Amino acid sequence: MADTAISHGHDSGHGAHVTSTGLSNNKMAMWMFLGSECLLFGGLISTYMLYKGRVNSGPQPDQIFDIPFTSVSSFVLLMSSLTMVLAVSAAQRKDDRNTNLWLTITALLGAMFVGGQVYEFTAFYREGLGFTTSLFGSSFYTLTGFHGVHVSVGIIMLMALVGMISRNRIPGNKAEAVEMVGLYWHFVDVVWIVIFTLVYLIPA
Amino acid sequence: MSTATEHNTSTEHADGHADEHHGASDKQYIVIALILAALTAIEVSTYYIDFGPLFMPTLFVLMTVKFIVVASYFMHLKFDNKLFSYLFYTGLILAVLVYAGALSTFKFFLQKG
Amino acid sequence: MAIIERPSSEVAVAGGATVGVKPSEALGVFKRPAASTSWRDWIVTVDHKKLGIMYGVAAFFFFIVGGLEAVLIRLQLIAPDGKVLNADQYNQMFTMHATTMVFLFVMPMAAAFANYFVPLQIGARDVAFPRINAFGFWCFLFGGIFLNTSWFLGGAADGGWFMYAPNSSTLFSPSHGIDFWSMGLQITGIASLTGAINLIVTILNMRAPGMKMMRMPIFTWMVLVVQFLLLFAIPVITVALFLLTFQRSFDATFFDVASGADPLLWQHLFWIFGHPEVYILILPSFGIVSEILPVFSKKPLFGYPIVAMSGAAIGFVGWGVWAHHMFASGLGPVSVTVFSLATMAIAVPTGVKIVNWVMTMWGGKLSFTVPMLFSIALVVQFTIGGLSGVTHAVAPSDTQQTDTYYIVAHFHYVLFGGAIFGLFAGFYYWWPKMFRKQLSESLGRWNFWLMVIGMNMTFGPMHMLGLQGQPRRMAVWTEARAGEGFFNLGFWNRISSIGSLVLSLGVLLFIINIVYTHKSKKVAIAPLDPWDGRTLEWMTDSPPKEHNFDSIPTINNLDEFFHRKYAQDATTHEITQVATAEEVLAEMNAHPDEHIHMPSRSYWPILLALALPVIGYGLIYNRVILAVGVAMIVLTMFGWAMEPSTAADDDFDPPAPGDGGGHTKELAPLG
Amino acid sequence: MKSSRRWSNIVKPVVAVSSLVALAGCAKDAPQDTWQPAGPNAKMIDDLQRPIFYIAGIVGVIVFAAVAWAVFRFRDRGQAMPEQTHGKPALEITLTVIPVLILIGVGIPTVGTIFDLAKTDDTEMTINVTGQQWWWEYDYPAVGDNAQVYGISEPIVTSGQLVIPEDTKVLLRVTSRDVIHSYWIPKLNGKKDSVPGRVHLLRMEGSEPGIYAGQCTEFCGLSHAYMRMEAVVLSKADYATWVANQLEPYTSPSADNALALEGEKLYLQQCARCHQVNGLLNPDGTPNVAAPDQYVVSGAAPNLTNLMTRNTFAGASWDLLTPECRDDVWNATSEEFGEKYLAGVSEDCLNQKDLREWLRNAPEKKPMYADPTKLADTGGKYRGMPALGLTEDQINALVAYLLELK
Ligand code: HEA
Ligand code: HEA
Ligand code: HEC
Ligand code: CUA
Ligand SMILES: [Cu+2]
Repeated sequence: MADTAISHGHDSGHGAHVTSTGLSNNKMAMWMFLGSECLLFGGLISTYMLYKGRVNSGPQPDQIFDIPFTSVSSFVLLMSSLTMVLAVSAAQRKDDRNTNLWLTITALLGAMFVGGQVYEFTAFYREGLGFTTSLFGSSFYTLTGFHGVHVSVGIIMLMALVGMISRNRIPGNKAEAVEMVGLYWHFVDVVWIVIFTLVYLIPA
Repeated sequence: MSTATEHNTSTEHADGHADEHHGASDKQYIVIALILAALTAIEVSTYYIDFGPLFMPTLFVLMTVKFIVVASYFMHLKFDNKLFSYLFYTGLILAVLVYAGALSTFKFFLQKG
Repeated sequence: MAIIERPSSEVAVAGGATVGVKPSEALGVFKRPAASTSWRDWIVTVDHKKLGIMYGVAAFFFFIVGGLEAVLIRLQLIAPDGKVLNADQYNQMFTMHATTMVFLFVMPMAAAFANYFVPLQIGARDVAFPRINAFGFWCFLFGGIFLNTSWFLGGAADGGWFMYAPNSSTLFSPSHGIDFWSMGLQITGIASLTGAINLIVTILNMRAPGMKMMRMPIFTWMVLVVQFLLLFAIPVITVALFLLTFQRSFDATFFDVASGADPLLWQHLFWIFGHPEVYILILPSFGIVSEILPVFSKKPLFGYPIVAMSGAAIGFVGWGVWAHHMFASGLGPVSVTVFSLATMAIAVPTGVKIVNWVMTMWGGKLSFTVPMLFSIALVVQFTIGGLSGVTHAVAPSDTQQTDTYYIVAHFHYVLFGGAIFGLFAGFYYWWPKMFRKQLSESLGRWNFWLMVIGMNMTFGPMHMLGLQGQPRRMAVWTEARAGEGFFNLGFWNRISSIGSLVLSLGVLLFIINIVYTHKSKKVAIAPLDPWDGRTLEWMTDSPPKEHNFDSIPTINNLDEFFHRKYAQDATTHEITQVATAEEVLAEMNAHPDEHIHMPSRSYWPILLALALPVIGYGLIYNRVILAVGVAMIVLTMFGWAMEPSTAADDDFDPPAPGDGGGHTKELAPLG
Repeated sequence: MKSSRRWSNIVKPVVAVSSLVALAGCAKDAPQDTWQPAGPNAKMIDDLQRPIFYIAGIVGVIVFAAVAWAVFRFRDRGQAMPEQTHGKPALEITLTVIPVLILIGVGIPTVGTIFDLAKTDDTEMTINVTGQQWWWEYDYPAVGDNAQVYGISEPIVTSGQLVIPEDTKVLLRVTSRDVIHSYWIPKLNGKKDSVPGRVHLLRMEGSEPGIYAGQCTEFCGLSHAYMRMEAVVLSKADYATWVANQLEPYTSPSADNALALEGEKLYLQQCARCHQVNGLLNPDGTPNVAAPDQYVVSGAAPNLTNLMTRNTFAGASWDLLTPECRDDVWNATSEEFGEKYLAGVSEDCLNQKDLREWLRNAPEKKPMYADPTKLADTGGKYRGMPALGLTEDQINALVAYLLELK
């Protein structure tokens, strides 16, 4: 995750004019990073799929999931993708004020999602599903926890971006910096689309 | 002279750099978001309504559609250079194939069927 | 973008809008480090060539460590019921031997060459993300050191390099060794992943004008394939290592059979990574010999596009064969069949390479310099290893071979006879480019022959040992199972152990050669183009200036440099030299690019990387240390983000008078 | 030029090595030789691998010859700059197609053999094999043909040596109690991992009475090197004798063997909590059942009921027979083998040295996590047999007692 924060933004600036493909280095790097993340989440999801039914003690998945609640938080995350893309679009119009506005809303929606996840975790924990309770517990918390950490990193990136835009501290292409964070953010959303279906909607 | 080797590859020299503002308009984004919201609503409805044998296929199709819509429009893959799509979908497809292969050795898909 | 490659780049203007950043004001905590010639420059450098050398030195150090571990293994096995090591030490020894060789020697050594030569080969001034490059190096170094400190902190990892669960869980391996192992590899994994992204972007985006993909040197091609393999394989091992760490540090149940876990999950995750990994180890060396064979055959690489594409094909098919390491694991006949056939398929693109190398030599004008010797030896030795690989691919016969010394023979032939010989060929070939002096050819010949003989003595007998039923990873072997006569295990174990000493002597000679070459006054400075090279890295000074090329060449051909030196007579088809390397270089340097900005040095990469082992120790020992590590991460990332990658114009000193660069703006020490 | 001679130097050892590999099939007296099948399953593998090794050898020789020729023929003798050819597609395609054809030829029989080896429907006998750090347990269940055809009317539990009847399709159901091990008797079949939580099927069939060595081949921790095993193939008649002997009810040592009687007492105090001897009674007359304490990982130790009918112990790492007696059994002709094996371990033949060392301090002989000073590391859990601090007198008595367990 450390590399995520690094590869966006700041080794940036002037590439677009001179690269062999005409494409920005940063963007290319981000796309590759996301391609690589597919195998990371793929591994975690597969682990979960293999283990979700293996419950020796503690609750089963379908006994514990609160689909209406998770649907709402999934919806929140989905809508944050909309606000994110509106931020990118504002940034491309060089409209700093709206960029910052949309970025802030995105971060807030993300925070709501993470808050929901924290609530969900504590609720599950109270219902008897600890990290070490069963294979289902370990793999569920690991998968959704990894995703939650990704969202949190995204929120930090969004807020840093807001700060830097308002102080005009972004070296190089501002719209590209926003777009870069946006790519990361959408990816995190897209992963949740998969998790929501495979983990929550399809019972064990 | 080595003419034999002067092939061009698809990644080569895409025309210059595109217009700064690419992608859809804000209005279109909102429409897309509404579509996504509707699809999510159908997904969630499977929890309340019995879809019978269509249950799994519905969910998988919806998941895939949502995924691709977000990637193509919000992430601009549809408007951007194809190379980005190749990079990303290579990872994605590789992940699907490899992990599906691994799971199938656990007779994972048979247990279900 | 990190570096400003073309003369006209403007720092202050980007995306059409003026960016109101004065970089020198935007610094975080530190004043931007200045260039200097002292050791400090190595700490803060972002120069791909310096980093390449640092990768090389550190990796070679680990080679000695891993080699000494191997020698201890062989000493233990020289006689039945060996007493050199006890079982516990022995198990740590082979685990760390393999881990060190694979993750701390071959991979970073390939990274060393890739770092140094890919930008040169494609006519770039640096890699795409120089600070991330530096960060990657420090991750590798600190990860490697972290891993090895386990020796002094209660014992190293003892589960074998593929660390099968559940033997890797705390109950069965209570020392902290495996904690160090999993976190150490996690840290070096960051190096590989960032390096992969960096190099792919570099290769795709930073080629000199006219350098089409199909004009890239084959080494660059192979590096590209390898980086894609890393890009997609590293996250898989990352998942596995996370699961393992969570299991050991937080009592997760992933490999806890009592909870219903399936130990085969680990095997799949490990080998989904592990098999692409073996091609990650070999392809750089394939790239190196594909450069060397043409040079010393005075012919272009036979079937260049096919060699490039077969490399890509190997990379691709390599994803579908991982379970050939699990033929005895109980997959069931259908899966075994699929993976067995897929594995055989890999022999085809690999065979294509062998054929093309032989055909490159065919009809050429061969001179047997040391790099050439190593390259030819690779062709021969790798073929032996590859063919034994095919005998493993036949799943039923693999059930007799797996986990015996026959496998050990296979992978040392491909690894030592393949990967390592390729790297040694690279050392000898590129040494004059990197260090201005050519390694002694006569010492090099001794080096080479001792290594060839030593390697065949060490690993050749292992074929027999394995087929005679000696299993691997045995702290002792017993006379009772040794048999008699010609195939007596005792005899061949002894030969193998003695062979490992011959091999060590060979490696020692390489070190002696380095010392001799650089200490002896008799060894003169190497000429600019000592081997009559064909590719771009020879079309600049030795060692190259910090900005690599005074003017970026325009590429019209595969083997551009060769084409600038030689011309073919239109009627007689005779090839004659039309220019010397010096002349070519002089012509290029006559019109140097103006206003070259090189990326500026930075403290942040090393500081950020330093935080990672701190977190590792924290997870193992103490939550306070952990908190310190996390704080370090946050602060250094902040500092990094606040520092622009290139210092502003006014941070550069005026050009040093009399510096060969003329009006080229060399990077000068700055405040 | 000297270089061509140098080059033949490299080719020679290479050819030598590869032909030696091929020759390895003719070796004698290597107990785990993978090229000397002694049963149909191993034979199936051998029939498959032999031609493949030859093919590999031939391909290798062709490549080496091509390299050698190129090196010899095209070395720099001052010839003109060669033509800068970039390839010959026709040649390339040919040289790609040939390996493809070879591999198809290799692949087809491979697939056939994989499925032949996986056949289980004609099984005649089933044995459960459980790996544990660092020894194997065999459980011959009293079900189906086992009971009806082979007279196993009650389950037989042994360790170390697998005993099977000649020409019988035996199915091993292989699993593990702790980590992954691998079951391998090279002359009878390839290996199969024993994985905790899974049961893997492995066919065994021996065509000739004799004793066949094997070793655990999946790294399983500290004493992996000392986890060996043997398969003993007996003629059907001898097998019946073996089964009958295993099922014989337990008798305490006779009264005139005071030392052994003392040993039985000691055994009940010291050993019976881990080791089972079927039929052994507690002082109060109840049957003794081994029930190791919670600190013993995976909680089982070898069943010692008929210890002296097997001739190795502790993961088949040491002989129960003196070297002479051992050779007598191991080198017996297949006709005589059964009788000699069934004789078991007599007092004269007992390998006192190793057995006593074992009783004195087992973890010193075989590395095990059973050293109390290191127990803290494993949270008090230990594996293997601990050093029990027995006196020499106690050991004398125990040895006398163990000798009675036939
Ligand atoms: C550099 C690393 C490297 C390379 C390149 C390879 C290459 C190959 N490997 Fe190897 N392998 C390892 C490193 C490598 N391997 C390691 C480290 C292990 C052990 C891991 C462990 O257990 O610790 C291992 C283990 C291993 C196994 C598992 C064995 C076991 O544990 O039971 C198998 C099984 O199929 C295998 C097969 C192959 C094959 C088919 C190739 C092929 O790619 C080889 C292809 C090459 C040729 C075939 C020669 C040239 C071709 C021709 C001249 C054409 C004509 C040929 C024919 C028609 C046959 N390897
Ligand atoms: C690139 C990888 C690589 C390399 C280069 C090597 C190199 C060597 N390997 Fe290793 N090896 C592996 C990868 C590698 N190995 C792997 C993956 C395993 C599997 C581990 C497992 O099962 O988990 C393995 C396992 C392995 C085993 C099996 C252990 C077992 O199963 O019990 C053995 C046994 O002989 C061995 C031997 C050697 C030897 C003698 C060398 C020699 O080539 C080393 C030569 C180098 C030197 C000797 C260094 C030079 C030193 C000096 C110059 C200093 C001066 C010297 C002296 C003072 C002596 N290796
Ligand atoms: C705490 C458990 C424990 C106790 C008590 C114990 N043993 Fe053991 N013993 C074992 C285990 C475990 C093994 C298997 C060790 C191995 O081979 O790795 C073993 C192996 C043996 C073997 C070899 C058996 C074979 O079939 O390979 C003999 C003989 C033996 N023990 C005798 C004794 C005697 C006699 C005593 C009492 C004086 C005793 N043991 C007490 C656990 C125990
Ligand atoms: Cu059991 Cu190795
Ligand atoms: Cu492999």
